[in-house]
Amino acid sequence: MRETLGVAWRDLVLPAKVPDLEVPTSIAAMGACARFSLRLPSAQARAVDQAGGFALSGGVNSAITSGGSISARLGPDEWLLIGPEEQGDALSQAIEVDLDGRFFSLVDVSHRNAAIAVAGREARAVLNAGIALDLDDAAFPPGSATRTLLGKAEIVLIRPGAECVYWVECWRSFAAYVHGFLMEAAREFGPHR
Amino acid sequence: MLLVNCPYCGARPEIEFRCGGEAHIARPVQPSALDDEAWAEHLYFRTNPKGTHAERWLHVHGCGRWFNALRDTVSDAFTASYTMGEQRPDAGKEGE
Amino acid sequence: MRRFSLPTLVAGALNAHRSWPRQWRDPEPKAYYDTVIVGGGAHGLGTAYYLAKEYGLTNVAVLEKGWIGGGNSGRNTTIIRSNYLYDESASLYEHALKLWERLSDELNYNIMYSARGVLMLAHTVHDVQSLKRHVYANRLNGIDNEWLTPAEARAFCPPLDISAGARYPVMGAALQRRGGTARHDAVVWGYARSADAMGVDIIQNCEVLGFTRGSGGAVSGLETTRGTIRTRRVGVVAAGHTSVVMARAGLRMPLESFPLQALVSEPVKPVFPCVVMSNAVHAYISQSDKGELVIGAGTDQYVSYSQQGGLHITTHTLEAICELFPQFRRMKTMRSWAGIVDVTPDRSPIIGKTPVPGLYVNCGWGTGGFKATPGSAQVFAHTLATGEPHPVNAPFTLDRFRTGRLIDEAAAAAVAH
Amino acid sequence: MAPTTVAQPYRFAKGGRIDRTRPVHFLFNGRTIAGFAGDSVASALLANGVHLVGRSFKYHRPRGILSHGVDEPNALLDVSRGPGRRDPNNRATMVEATDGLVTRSQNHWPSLKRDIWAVNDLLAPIIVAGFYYKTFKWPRTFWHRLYEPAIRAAAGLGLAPTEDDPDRYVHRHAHCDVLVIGSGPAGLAAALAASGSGKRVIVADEQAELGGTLLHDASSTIDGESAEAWLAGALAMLRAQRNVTLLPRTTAFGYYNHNHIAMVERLVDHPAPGSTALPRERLWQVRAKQVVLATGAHERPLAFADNDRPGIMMAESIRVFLNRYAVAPGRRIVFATSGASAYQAAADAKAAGLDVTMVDTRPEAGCGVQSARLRALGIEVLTGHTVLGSVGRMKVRGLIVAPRDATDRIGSRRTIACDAVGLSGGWTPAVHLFSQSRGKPVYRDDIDAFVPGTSVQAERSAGAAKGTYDLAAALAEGWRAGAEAAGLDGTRSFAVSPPTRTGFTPARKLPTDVDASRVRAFIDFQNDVAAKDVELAVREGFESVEHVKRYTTTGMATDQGKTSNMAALGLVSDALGRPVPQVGTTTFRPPYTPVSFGAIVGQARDALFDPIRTTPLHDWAVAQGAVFEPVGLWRRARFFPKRGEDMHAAVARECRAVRSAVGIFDASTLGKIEVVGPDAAEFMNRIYTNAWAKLEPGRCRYGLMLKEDGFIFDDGVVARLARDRFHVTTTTGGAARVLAHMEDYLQTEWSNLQVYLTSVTEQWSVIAVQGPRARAVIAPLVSGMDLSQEAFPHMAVRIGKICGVPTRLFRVAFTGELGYEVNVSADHARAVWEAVYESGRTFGITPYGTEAMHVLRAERGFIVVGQDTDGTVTPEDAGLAAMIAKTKPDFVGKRSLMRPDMVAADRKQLVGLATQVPQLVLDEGAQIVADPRAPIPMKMLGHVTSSYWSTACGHSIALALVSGGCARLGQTLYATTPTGFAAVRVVEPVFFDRHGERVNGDFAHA
Ligand SMILES: Cc1cc2nc3c(=O)[nH]c(=O)nc-3n(C[C@H](O)[C@H](O)[C@H](O)COP(=O)(O)OP(=O)(O)OC[C@H]3O[C@@H](n4cnc5c(N)ncnc54)[C@H](O)[C@@H]3O)c2cc1C
Ligand SMILES: NC(=O)c1ccc[n+]([C@@H]2O[C@H](COP(=O)([O-])OP(=O)(O)OC[C@H]3O[C@@H](n4cnc5c(N)ncnc54)[C@H](O)[C@@H]3O)[C@@H](O)[C@H]2O)c1
Ligand SMILES: Cc1cc2nc3c(=O)[nH]c(=O)nc-3n(C[C@H](O)[C@H](O)[C@H](O)COP(=O)(O)O)c2cc1C
Ligand SMILES: [Zn+2]
Repeated sequence: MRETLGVAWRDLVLPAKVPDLEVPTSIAAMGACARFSLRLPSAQARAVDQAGGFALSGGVNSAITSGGSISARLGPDEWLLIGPEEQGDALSQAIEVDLDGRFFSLVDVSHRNAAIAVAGREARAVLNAGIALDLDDAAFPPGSATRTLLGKAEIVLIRPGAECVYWVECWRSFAAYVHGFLMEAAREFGPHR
Repeated sequence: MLLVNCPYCGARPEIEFRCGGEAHIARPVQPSALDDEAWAEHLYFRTNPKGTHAERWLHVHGCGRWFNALRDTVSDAFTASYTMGEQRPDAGKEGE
Repeated sequence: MRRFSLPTLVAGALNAHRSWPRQWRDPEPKAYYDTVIVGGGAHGLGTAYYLAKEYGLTNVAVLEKGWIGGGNSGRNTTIIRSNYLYDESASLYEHALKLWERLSDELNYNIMYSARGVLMLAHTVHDVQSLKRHVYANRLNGIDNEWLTPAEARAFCPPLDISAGARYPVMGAALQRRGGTARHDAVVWGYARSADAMGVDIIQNCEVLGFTRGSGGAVSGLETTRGTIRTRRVGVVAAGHTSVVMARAGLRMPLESFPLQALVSEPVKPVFPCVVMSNAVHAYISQSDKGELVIGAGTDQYVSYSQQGGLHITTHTLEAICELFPQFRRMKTMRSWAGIVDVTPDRSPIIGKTPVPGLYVNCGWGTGGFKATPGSAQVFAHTLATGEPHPVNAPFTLDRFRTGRLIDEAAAAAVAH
Repeated sequence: MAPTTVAQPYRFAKGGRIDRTRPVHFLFNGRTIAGFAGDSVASALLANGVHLVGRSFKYHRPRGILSHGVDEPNALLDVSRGPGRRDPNNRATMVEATDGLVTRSQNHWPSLKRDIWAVNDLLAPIIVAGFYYKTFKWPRTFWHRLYEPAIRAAAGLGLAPTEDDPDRYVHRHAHCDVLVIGSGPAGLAAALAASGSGKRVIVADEQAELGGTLLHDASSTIDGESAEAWLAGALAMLRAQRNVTLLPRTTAFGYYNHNHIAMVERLVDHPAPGSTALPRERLWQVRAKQVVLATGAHERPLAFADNDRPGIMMAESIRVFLNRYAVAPGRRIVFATSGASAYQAAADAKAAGLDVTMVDTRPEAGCGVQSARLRALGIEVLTGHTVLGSVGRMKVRGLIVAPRDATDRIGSRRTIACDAVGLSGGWTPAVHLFSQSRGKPVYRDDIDAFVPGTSVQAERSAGAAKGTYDLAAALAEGWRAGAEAAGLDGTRSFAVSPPTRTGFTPARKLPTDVDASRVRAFIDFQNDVAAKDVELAVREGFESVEHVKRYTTTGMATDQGKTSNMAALGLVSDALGRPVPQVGTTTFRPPYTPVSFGAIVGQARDALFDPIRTTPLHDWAVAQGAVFEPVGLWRRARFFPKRGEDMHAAVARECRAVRSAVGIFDASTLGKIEVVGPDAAEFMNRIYTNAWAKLEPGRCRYGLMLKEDGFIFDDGVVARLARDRFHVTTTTGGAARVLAHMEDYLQTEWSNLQVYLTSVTEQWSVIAVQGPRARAVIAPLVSGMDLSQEAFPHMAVRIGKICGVPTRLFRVAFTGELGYEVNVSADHARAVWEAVYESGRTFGITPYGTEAMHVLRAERGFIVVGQDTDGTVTPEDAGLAAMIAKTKPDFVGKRSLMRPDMVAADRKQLVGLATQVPQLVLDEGAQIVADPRAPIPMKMLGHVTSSYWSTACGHSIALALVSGGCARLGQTLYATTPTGFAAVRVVEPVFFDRHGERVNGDFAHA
C-alpha cells in the first residue's frame, strides 16, 4: 500500500495476518476497517432500530454482526460500529441520513483503533491472562461485546460468532503492548502465529 | 478487588471502575452566591462515614457511565447501585 | 521508671528477667482529667508525653479504643525524612527530624532511629525538575538534601538498576542522608512508658463514643466504653478514625479515610542499605533490621475502614519494585496488611483548634505522618497547653480550606505536560 | 518392613507414594542426596539420615525438620535451579526433590555444623525478647555504626537473590461456581458433591498430589475401600468431569473482597527447569460464587526445654514420612503427646518395624482405650508423664521424661534413648483464609481451638479446617458443604473404619522440675521465641496478644506462627488468667504462605511492565536517530542529534531551523476530544474559563481549564468545526484526565446538556510544520483549501485534503512562528509526514523534538501546564487573567478564585528572568531569593519553572513563579545554582518577538 498518484498510503500499526483456527491459539492482527463511535440516547436508538445498516437494537454489551459489519453496543448510548474499510464514507453518510433530525454524535475512529483476533481452543486462557472477565459461553456468549482491560490496556472485546474467535480492539498506541501481552500469554500453548 | 455492580453492565471487577467519592454533593446552581465557608464545605468537607456510604462510581473501562452506589465502609459490601439522578435508595436513613 | 541500659539488662538476666516492671500501668479511668487525648497512637502518646514533660500537665489521659500503637503507628513503613518542599512542611518535618535524632536517649528506649538515607528517584525530565526544586528549597531551609547522578545513586544503593534501557530509566536522585527509618512499635512503647512514668494514664480498650458539652458548646467531657470522663480539653489524634470521632462532636471534616497497604518480604541478610522512593512508578522500599524488605503500596480508591485492601494495589507496587530491582523477583512476600489513613484535600495535616471550644484536632497525616511523630506531638502539646499554635503548626489550620491557603506538596509535584 | 537401600539408609524397600523407578539426585551443602520422584527435599534428606538442616534466626541453634508441610519453621533452604534461579528460605518439606537441585542450609558462618554466631545461644539469658529496646543506645553514634550493622548481619535468614530471574510468570483470571480449597477428604467430598451439579468447580491444593491426609492414611477404609483406593477413585471421577478443574501445587494465599481469591500455581520447579515453555508460576485470581474451605489443620508441638533439637518433629509428620514417603525419620522413636492422634502415628511406626515409645502427658484415665490398644501392639506407653527436656546437640539422642501427678508434682527423671521424637500438642484448624475473608473465628473449648464462625462472604468450611477431625465426619461435612455450595441439597454419610483417634488435652508448657523462668521451651521455632519470652512480655505490660506478638516477634516468621500461635495465646491466657477467647487471635493476613514477587507481578515486566505508547511517526524518528523521553506512557522524540552533536547543539540547530526556515514536529500525543451536540458551546462555556459562544466555525481559540478549586488544570487549542462540533486539544499528559473531568460534569452535573464527547487522540496524528516557510512547504500538498492569509488566518482551522487524504488543518503557532498543525488520520500520518518532509527539503526542513519545542515556546512566553504551573497556580498567577471571561456567571473553578488567599498580593506570579551572566542556564527548580546573604532558613520568593539556552536571543532565558512577581519587574533577585547563587533580573515573560508578529511568517515577507 505505498503511495500511488500522490495519495497517502495507509500504514497499519500491526501487519495484518489471517487467524488460524487449527493451532491451540492464533493471534493475528486484523486488516484495516472503517470504524465509528456513535453516541445516541437510548430512547432514540429504540426509535430508529438501525442506522446505516448497523443494528442498534442490541442490549448493552452485545454485538450484532451482519455481513462484514459489527455493531457493538458498549454502553446505553454508545456504539462502536465496524465496517469494511472501503465503505467508510458511504456508511457514515448513510448513518447521518438515518439519524437526521435526532441528537447524536458520529465520530470517525477508523484509525484510532487496531484489532487483533485471538482464536483457537486456548483463546480464553490466553485472554484471561489479562482480562478479569468471565469469558465462559454462559457469561460471554457469541454476540457479546464490551469495553474492559487487558493487563494495563483498555480494550474492546468482541465475540462476533460461535467459534472461539475473539476480536480485541485497542487504541493503536497500545497495540504493541496488547499484541505482546497476548503472545506472551500464549507462549505456553505451543505453536501459534 | 471489589466486584462492582454497574447498573448497565452488571457485576464487574473494580479495576474497570474509578471511584468518585461521596455522592449527592450537588454543585450549587450559583456558586458565587455561597460564602467562603459554604464553598469550602462544598469543595472539601465530606461525611466519610463508618457505615453506609453513598458514593459515585465511573465505569471508565466499561460502559463509561457514572452511577451511584451504596457501600458499607466497614464490610465493603455493596447494598445498591443506581443511576445518576436517582434518589438514594435508603434516603432518610443516612447516618445510621 | 527502671532505667534501661546494658547493665540493667545484664542484671535482669541474673534473675531470669523476673523483676522487670510493667512498661506502663493499666489504670482505671479517673472521673476527671485536665486534658484527654483521644487516640493511643504515637502522635497521641507523644502529645501526652510532651504535655507532661514540657508543660507540667500530668493529669492527662490517653484513651485508646484498642491497644496502643494498633493504628497506623503500628503498621507503617517507618520512613522518616524532612525534605519537603514548602516552608511550612519543611519546618514541621525538620522539627520532627531533629527530635528523632535524640529520641532514644530522651525516652531511654532504643527506638532504633537509623539514618541510612532516603533516596528519591527521578525517572523523567519532569521528575528531575521537581526533585531539584526540592533540593534547592531544602538547602535554603537548612535541610540536607543533595542531587545525585544515576551513577552516584547506584553507588549509594548498589541493588538499583540504572540501565538506560529500563522502562523508566533513572535520571538522577535526591538523597537526604539524615532520612531513614525507626522501629515504629518502639516509638509507641517508648512514649507510653515515659508518659506513664510522669503520671499520664494510658487507658486501652476505651473507645470514645461521644462528647458532652457545657456552656457555649464547649467540651465538658467524653462518653466512652469505660464510662463518662469529665474534661475541658480534648485533643483528638485518631488518624483514620478522625471523621468518626469528630462526627460525634457534630463536626464534619475535610477528610476521607482510605486503606493504605504495605507488605514485607521474607527476611534476608542485609542487601538493601537505604530507603528508596520512586513517585513515578509508585514504590518505596527499605530493609528492616530483622531482614525483611519493607515495601509500601498505595491506597485503595474508595473510603473504607476495613484495614484490608485489594491485591491489585500491592501488585502495582511489586511491579514497580521488580522493575527497579529485577533481582528481587524471586523474593517472596511474607505478609501484607493495611492501615486506614485520613487524607485531607491538600494531603497536609490539620493541627489546631476546631470550632468547638476545648476541642483540638491533630489529623490528616495521611500516608506520611510517622516521620512527623515527635514534632507533631510536641507542637500539638504546645497548642493544647497554651491554647495557641506553636509557630510550626500555625499554618496547618482547619481554616485554610476556607481561605484557600492550602499546603499542597503533591500538587506541587504535578505531572508534566 | 525394614529400611534397606544403602544409599538411603532410612528408606523402606516398599510402600509410600514415591516412584522407585525414577531416582533423583540433588545437592545439600555439597553432598549428593539420593531420593525418588515423589520425594520432598525433606523426605529425601531424612531417607539419608540428614536431620540437621539449619540454624535458627536469633540464637543460631541447630535445627532439623519439624513438619512435613507448609507450616515448617526450621528447615528453610537456599535452593538453586541454575543460573539466576536461586532463592532463599524454601521449606524443605515443600520443595519437590528433583535432579540437579542445589540446596544449602542458611544463617550460619562458617558452616552449618560450626557456626560462630552460635555464641548468641550463650548470650541467650541476656538477649531475651525485646532486649534491643533496652540497650544499644549509648553512645549515640554507635547505634548506626556498630550495633545496628551487627544486629542486621546476625538477623535475616537466607541470602537475597542477586541476579535477574530468567523465569517467566503469568496471570490467569478465572471464574467458577464452587472453588474448593484443599483436597483432603473434606475437600474431595465437597468437590464430588458439587461437581454433580454440572456447575464449574475448581479444586486447588498446595501439595504436589491431591489427597491431603489420605496420602498418608494407611489404616482407614472408606466405604469399604482403602483410603488410597478411595482417593484414586475420587480423583478419577473428578478428572472425568469437564466442569471440574483440578489444580495441584496451587496455594490459595489470599481471600479478598467479594470472593476474590488469589492462588499461586507452581508449574516448573518440579521437573527440570527451563525445559518447557511453561511459566514458573501462575497467579490465579478466581472470582468464585461460592468457596469451600477444606484446608485441614496444623499440628502443635509441645513446649519443654530444648524441644527444638534436630530429630524432634511432629507426630503426624512422622506418620507422613513413614507412609507417604516410605522414610523412617529414626529407628527408635519416642512420641510425646497430649492427645490421641499421635497414637495412630505410633501404631504406624510400630507397624513399620520401628522401636516406639509413647509418652502421654494426660493421666491414664484421660487416654481412653488408646493406651491399652497401643500396649497391645507391644509399645511402652507412659501416661501421666511430662517431658523435661532432650539430649543431643546436632541431633536428638534422648528425651527426658518424668511422671507427674495431678498437682504437677514431678517424679524422677528418665531419659529415653531415641533418634527421633514425634510431638503432638493437639491441632489448630487452618482458619487463615476464613479469617482473611473477614470471618471472625470463634473459640471452641472442647478442641481448644478457633474455628470459623459466621461466614461473611459466600464461603463455608469443612473438615479439619472446621475442627472436624473424625474422618467420616470430615467426609460428610465436606460433601454437605460442596452440595450446598452448588445449590444442591443432599447429605451423604461415609462408612469409615477404624474410627479416627481424636481428642486431646491442651498443654501450654509442660510442667518442669527446674526454675521455669530459665527454661527455654520454644514455641516459635523460627524466631526463637520461648514460652518465657511470652511471659516476660506479659509481665512488662504487653497484655494484648498483638503487643505480645510485636514485642516477642512470635508468629512473625515466614511460617506466620502456624505451629506456634495457639501456644502463644494460650500462654498469654494463662499469664493473665483470662480465657482464651478474650485474648483472641492475632490477625491472619495474606499470603497464607510466602509468594514470590514474580508470581504477583506476572507478565508485567520489561516491555509489558507498562505499555509504551508510540505514535505512527515513531519509527521514522527512530530511523533518524532521535533520542526519546518518557512522557507518561508515551515515548516522545526529545531531539534529533546529528553525528557528533550533544543535546544542546542539536536543540540549538533545531530551534534555528524553525526560526529561520521551517521545522517539523510530531505533536500526535496531544490529547484530542471531539465535543458534539447542540449544547456543545454551552458545555465549553462551563468547562473552560473563556467564552465560546461567539467563536465562529472555522476558528480556533486557546482554552484554559480549571479544577473546581480554581487552579489551572489543563489548556489547549480548541477548534470550532461546526456550530455543534468542537475539536478540543489537551496536553499530552492531560488527555485522559481532561476527558474524565468533562464526562464527570456532563453526566453528573449537567446531564440535561445535549453533548457527547469522544476521544480522538489516536484517530488524528498531528504533524506540526512551523517556521516562516511552513506555508510554502505544505502548499503543494494540500487541496480544497485556500492557504492565503485572508482565507486562512492565524488561529483558523480548515477541513480539506493533504496528499489526497482528509485533514483538519490548524493554523496555530506554539513556537510563535507561522505554523500549521496538520491533523491526519493516524494510518496516513507516516505518508503525509514523509511527503511534507520531502516537500520541505528545499527549505531545509528540520525535524525537532520536545526539547526544541519547549525552548521555542518559552522564548515566546507560552506556558506548559504542569511545568510552569503546578496544581497551585491560578490563571492570574500564570499571567492569564485575560483568559477569564468576566461576563460568564459561572464556569468550573470560578468561585474558588474569589477566596481570600487566591487574590493575595504575595501570590507567586509568572515572570521572566534574565541572568546577569547571559551564558548561564539556570536549573529548572532553582529557588529564588532576594538576598543570598540572608541567614538560613532563607526566605524563598519562588522558583524557576523553565530554563533554556535561547539561540534566538543569544542568552539564556527562564520563566519563574515569583512572589508578587509582576510588581518586581526590573528587580535583581538571586537564583540558586549547584554551587551558590546567580543574579537575575525580573523581566516580562516574553523573550522573543515581543509583539507576536512572526505568526504571519512568509506572509509578512510577501
Ligand atoms: C501502610 C502504611 C504505611 C505508612 N508509611 C509511612 C511512612 O513510611 N512514613 C511515614 O511518615 N508515615 C507513614 N504512614 C503514615 C503513618 O503511619 C501515620 O501518619 C501515623 O502513624 C499516624 O499516627 P497517629 O498516632 O496519628 O495515628 P494512629 O497510630 O493510627 O493512632 C490513632 C489511634 O486512635 C485510636 N482511635 C480511633 N478512634 C478512637 C476512638 N473513638 N476512641 C479511642 N481511640 C480511638 C485508634 O485505635 C488508633 O490507635 C503509613 C501508614 C500506613 C497505613
Ligand atoms: N486425629 C485427629 O485428631 C485429627 C486432627 C486433625 C486432622 N485429622 C485428619 O485430617 C483429615 C481432615 O481432612 P481435611 O480434608 O479436612 O484436611 P486434610 O488435611 O486432609 O486436607 C487439607 C488439604 O488442604 C490443603 N491446603 C491447606 N491450605 C491450603 C491452601 N491455602 N491452598 C491450597 N491448599 C491448601 C492441604 O495441602 C491439604 O491437602 C482427616 O483425615 C482427619 O482424620 C485428624
Ligand atoms: C516495619 C514493619 C515490619 C514488619 N515486619 C513483619 C515481620 O517481620 N513479620 C510479620 O509477620 N509481620 C511484620 N509486620 C506486619 C505486622 O505483623 C502487622 O501485619 C502489621 O503491624 C499490621 O497489623 P495487623 O496485620 O495485625 O492488622 C511488619 C510491619 C511493619 C510496619
Ligand atoms: Zn457499565
